[in-house]
Amino acid sequence: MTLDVIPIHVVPRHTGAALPGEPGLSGNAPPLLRELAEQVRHLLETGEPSAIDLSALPLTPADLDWLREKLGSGEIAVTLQAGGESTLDETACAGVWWVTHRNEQGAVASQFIEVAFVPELVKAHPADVAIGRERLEFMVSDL
Amino acid sequence: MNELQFLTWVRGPGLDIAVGIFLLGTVWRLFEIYTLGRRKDLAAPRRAAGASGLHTVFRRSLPPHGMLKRAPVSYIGGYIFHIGLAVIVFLGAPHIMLIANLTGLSWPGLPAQFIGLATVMTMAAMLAMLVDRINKPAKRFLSTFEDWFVWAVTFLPVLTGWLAVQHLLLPYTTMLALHILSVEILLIALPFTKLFHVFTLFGSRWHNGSANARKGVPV
Amino acid sequence: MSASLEKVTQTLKEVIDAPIASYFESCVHCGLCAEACLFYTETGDPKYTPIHKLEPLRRVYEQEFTLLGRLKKLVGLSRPISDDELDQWQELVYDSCTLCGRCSLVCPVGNDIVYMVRKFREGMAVSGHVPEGIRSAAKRTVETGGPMGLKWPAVANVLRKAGEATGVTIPVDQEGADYLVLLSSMEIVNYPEYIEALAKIFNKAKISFTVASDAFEATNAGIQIGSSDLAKVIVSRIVDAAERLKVKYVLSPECGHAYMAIRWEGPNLIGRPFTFEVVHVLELLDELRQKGVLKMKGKLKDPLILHDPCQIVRRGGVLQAPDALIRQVAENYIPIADQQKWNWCCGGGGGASAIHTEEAEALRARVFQIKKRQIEEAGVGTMVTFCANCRITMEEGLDHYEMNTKLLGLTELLAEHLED
Amino acid sequence: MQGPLIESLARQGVSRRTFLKYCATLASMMALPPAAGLAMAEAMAAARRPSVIWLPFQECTGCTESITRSHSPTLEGMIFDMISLDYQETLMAAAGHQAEEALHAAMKANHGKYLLIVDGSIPLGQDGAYSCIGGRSNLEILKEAAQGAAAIIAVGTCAAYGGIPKARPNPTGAVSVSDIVKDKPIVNIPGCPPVPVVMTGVLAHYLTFGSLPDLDDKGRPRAFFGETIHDRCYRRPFYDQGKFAKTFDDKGARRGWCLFELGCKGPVTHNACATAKWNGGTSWPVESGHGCLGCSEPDFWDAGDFYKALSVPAHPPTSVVAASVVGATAGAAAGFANRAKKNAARKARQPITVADLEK
Repeated sequence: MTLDVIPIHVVPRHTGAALPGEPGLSGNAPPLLRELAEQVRHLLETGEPSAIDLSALPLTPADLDWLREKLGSGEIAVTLQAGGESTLDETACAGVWWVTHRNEQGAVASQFIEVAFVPELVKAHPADVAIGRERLEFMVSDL
Repeated sequence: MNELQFLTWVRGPGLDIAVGIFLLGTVWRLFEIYTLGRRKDLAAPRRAAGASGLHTVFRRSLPPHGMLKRAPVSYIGGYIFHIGLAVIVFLGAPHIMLIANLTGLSWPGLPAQFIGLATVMTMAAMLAMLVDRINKPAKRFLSTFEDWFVWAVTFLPVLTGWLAVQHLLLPYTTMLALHILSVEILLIALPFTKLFHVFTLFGSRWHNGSANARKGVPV
Repeated sequence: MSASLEKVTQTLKEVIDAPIASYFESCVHCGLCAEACLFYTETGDPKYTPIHKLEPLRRVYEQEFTLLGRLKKLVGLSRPISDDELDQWQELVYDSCTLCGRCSLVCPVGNDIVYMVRKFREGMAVSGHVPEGIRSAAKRTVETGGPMGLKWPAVANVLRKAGEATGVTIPVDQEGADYLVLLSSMEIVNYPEYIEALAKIFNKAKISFTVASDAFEATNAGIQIGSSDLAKVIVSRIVDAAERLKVKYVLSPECGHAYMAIRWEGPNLIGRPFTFEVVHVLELLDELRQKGVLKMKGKLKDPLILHDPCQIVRRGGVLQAPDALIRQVAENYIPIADQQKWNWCCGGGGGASAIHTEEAEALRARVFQIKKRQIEEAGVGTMVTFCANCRITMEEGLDHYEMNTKLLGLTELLAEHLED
Repeated sequence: MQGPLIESLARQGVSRRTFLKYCATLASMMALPPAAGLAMAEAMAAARRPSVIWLPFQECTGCTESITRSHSPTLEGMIFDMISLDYQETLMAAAGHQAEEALHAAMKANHGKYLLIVDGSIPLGQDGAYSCIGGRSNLEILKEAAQGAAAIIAVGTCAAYGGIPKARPNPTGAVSVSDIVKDKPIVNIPGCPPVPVVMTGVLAHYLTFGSLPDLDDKGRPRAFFGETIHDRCYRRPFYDQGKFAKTFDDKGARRGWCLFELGCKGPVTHNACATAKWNGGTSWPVESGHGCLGCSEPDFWDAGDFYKALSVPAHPPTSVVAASVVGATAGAAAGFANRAKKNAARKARQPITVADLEK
């Protein structure tokens, strides 16, 4: 028996009208823009990256939409397939990245706004690069 | 005893004891008071008392002629805190649940924010009444230990309920248990203190109203 | 417990009833009754808070009739009453309470406080915790027939003179008359004009009336002192005379507490309903006015205000008549803010005016300030009232403050303007 | 399987980025700053595996199921690779004397350094005879194992607070680990069963920082148990608006309104269900339409009806009728006595005369 046999009617949550009483803007989003401006300044001065953990803050879905829209979208959109899909999208403000981690089931596991020249996760780790080199050398020796 | 056990106790045996003492005390005291009887008035009435007792029950809920100006804090504070208590007790969702559970009667409640506002106003009014009791010579003069005690016993359920909902001072479970406990103390104190006026005020207004109506004076 | 305290408790046990129990249980110590009491508003002394005047009565109730009170007494949380305490309370129950009943009108839980003061006085009276002035007035009333020691020959003389002045003979002990007219000693001595006015009006209205030689006195010091037994002795004279003369009505004079005593307390004192009706003189006059019998000519131009005596209006229920009658004869009648059942007492009711200690007189003068304010705020030079006791008390007050306000009796004023 | 964790993960096809991502999420759940995710990943990737001994007592194996048998291979399961699980009855291949030997060998070799994980309560009744392993009572085994432990993790409500075995009338005399062991740091991870990520979070914290996480007054990691279910519940707005499901199949239930009136214990239950969710983030009890039972709280089994709202009595007041009858009887008796007293006073009274007015 497969799951399809069970008559479950799935209603996608965000296609219909908003649920009555779904919280709107909480007013917690605008201060984050100020915080981001400060973090970007810090990045330029010291080169140190930083991040804001969105799942740890009291933000409603409407707050997140508002933030996302304000920040806009930039030129780079990275998709990472590692234990579920992750997206690391540059926003219209260069150096500010919108990072969403999903698990294997596609649910959002965590969400960050990272302030970095390149997000840490995108960079290849030297140990992995070393393994890559080994593979390349192996390929070369095989030529 | 941890806080969940505490909560379970106040929702169970504690409530049993409190409701028991409350009912026992109330029924007993009502008997004790009203079986004293009264002598029939033999004077020919100017007009039949009719429903005058009932009229007085309602009329006394409004400030009599000129009195609002003389004691604004007593009247305005009194209104706010009595109405506030009624709103909180009868229109707060968890309280309606309790009433429905005990009596089977149920009605729609008000949003939590509104109840929160009513709670804050009630507490402010009660504090103003307390200050008034300390400041006003006649009130201070009349005050005995019972008056301060009864004030506290009435204030605590409101305060603890509010603190519990707002997640202040103590964990919710403990605060909720304290809230229920404070209500139980209130229930136990009610038949044996001036809080008993919640019942006898109807008898008092009725007696006064009907006796004076026979003389033709609406009081 | 001393023998006299035993008597107090005994008496109070008898008078405490369900309303009193309900009242004490309802009291929340809000202090609003103080705001309605002229002894508090004019002195600011919290001991004059009406409900506080009943503290010994409350304790007797609590200790005798509630289980909790008995327990409290047992463990010493509730003191038994003492002679010293009653001595102390005598001032609160007599000097500073005129039984005006304003407190009973404002109590938010509905307590009839004045009802309780009246009952408490029963206990004070049996143990002799009463002011000398009221005590001697009561004694004189019981022993000689009136509070001022007035005897019939003197009264007959006044009646004869009134008859000569008006040309109307005043019938005495006439069986079958419609009205038995009662008088108060104060009127006989100080305001004989009242008697003349009455004779003129009865004559004009063609109503038969009589005065009883053994029951001319309307006042009842037994009520003021708070003794139902004495009050019964006094009121029985009137009842006996009225029944012997087979009158339909007994006419109470202007005097406030006299009306209260015969109209509302009387049947309860003798333990049965009356066979006749008790009518206040103003009720009769208003009825005559409505029938068109009472025709007036000319009006008093002076701006004036009305003082509503407590026992006739607030405690007696004669609410509408005074206002309607004064408008017949006064062109510039100014209704005051606290009128009718909201009036402020003269300060001498409930027997207080009979107390002649220095403190009591000083206190009466002090609380008269409220009447003084009313007169000054209205800006008038004349005040009309319809109670001999109020009138005497206020005259004392006016003298004390050296005011030249004129005080008039309503019935006389009406008689003066009666169309011939 | 010795060597740094990252290598063994790599062997199982878990990439470094997958691990980094997981650590970022874990740090977020533990309310650590975002930068801690990276630090945690680096520390754990290089960590040497500590020895862990897992003792099952009076339990149902639900906790083990929860942590090790999620429906697809997840990192929660894999993270167990970063520890050296030297004894776990359910999982180990060895049995009987072999297993006991392994246990003693591990205890001896890592004395004072191993982590002791306990699930299940410890029965004290009948000298502990209700639950024995190899002829020894749970109490004896726990005491022995606790001696050499660096710290103890009590997994599940049974180990943490006694749980269902301790529910009234508690026939076996069950107690929690902390009732017995007083001299070792104990982390309670209650829940019936506990949320898997809490377990890995605590292990990760231990490996990364070399210490136990911050605990609340009930020995629970604050990061996961700091707030109530109600505080973090997505249905909370409905509670605030006063919109409640009245039955499990009414309009309110279908619209996803608050389950408070159906007995949800969310307001008094501290756990991470609302944020961590279950089954790989699929759902959690309230989301699937059932109120919280409060399983991560001490004595939740005896805390009143699961389906009764918190604000109503745990059971109907039993004293109503009796109290009213006793009150009426006592009142009537007092009434009679008072009337008798009044009558006696009336009969005994002498009418007063003027002479009596004198004192």
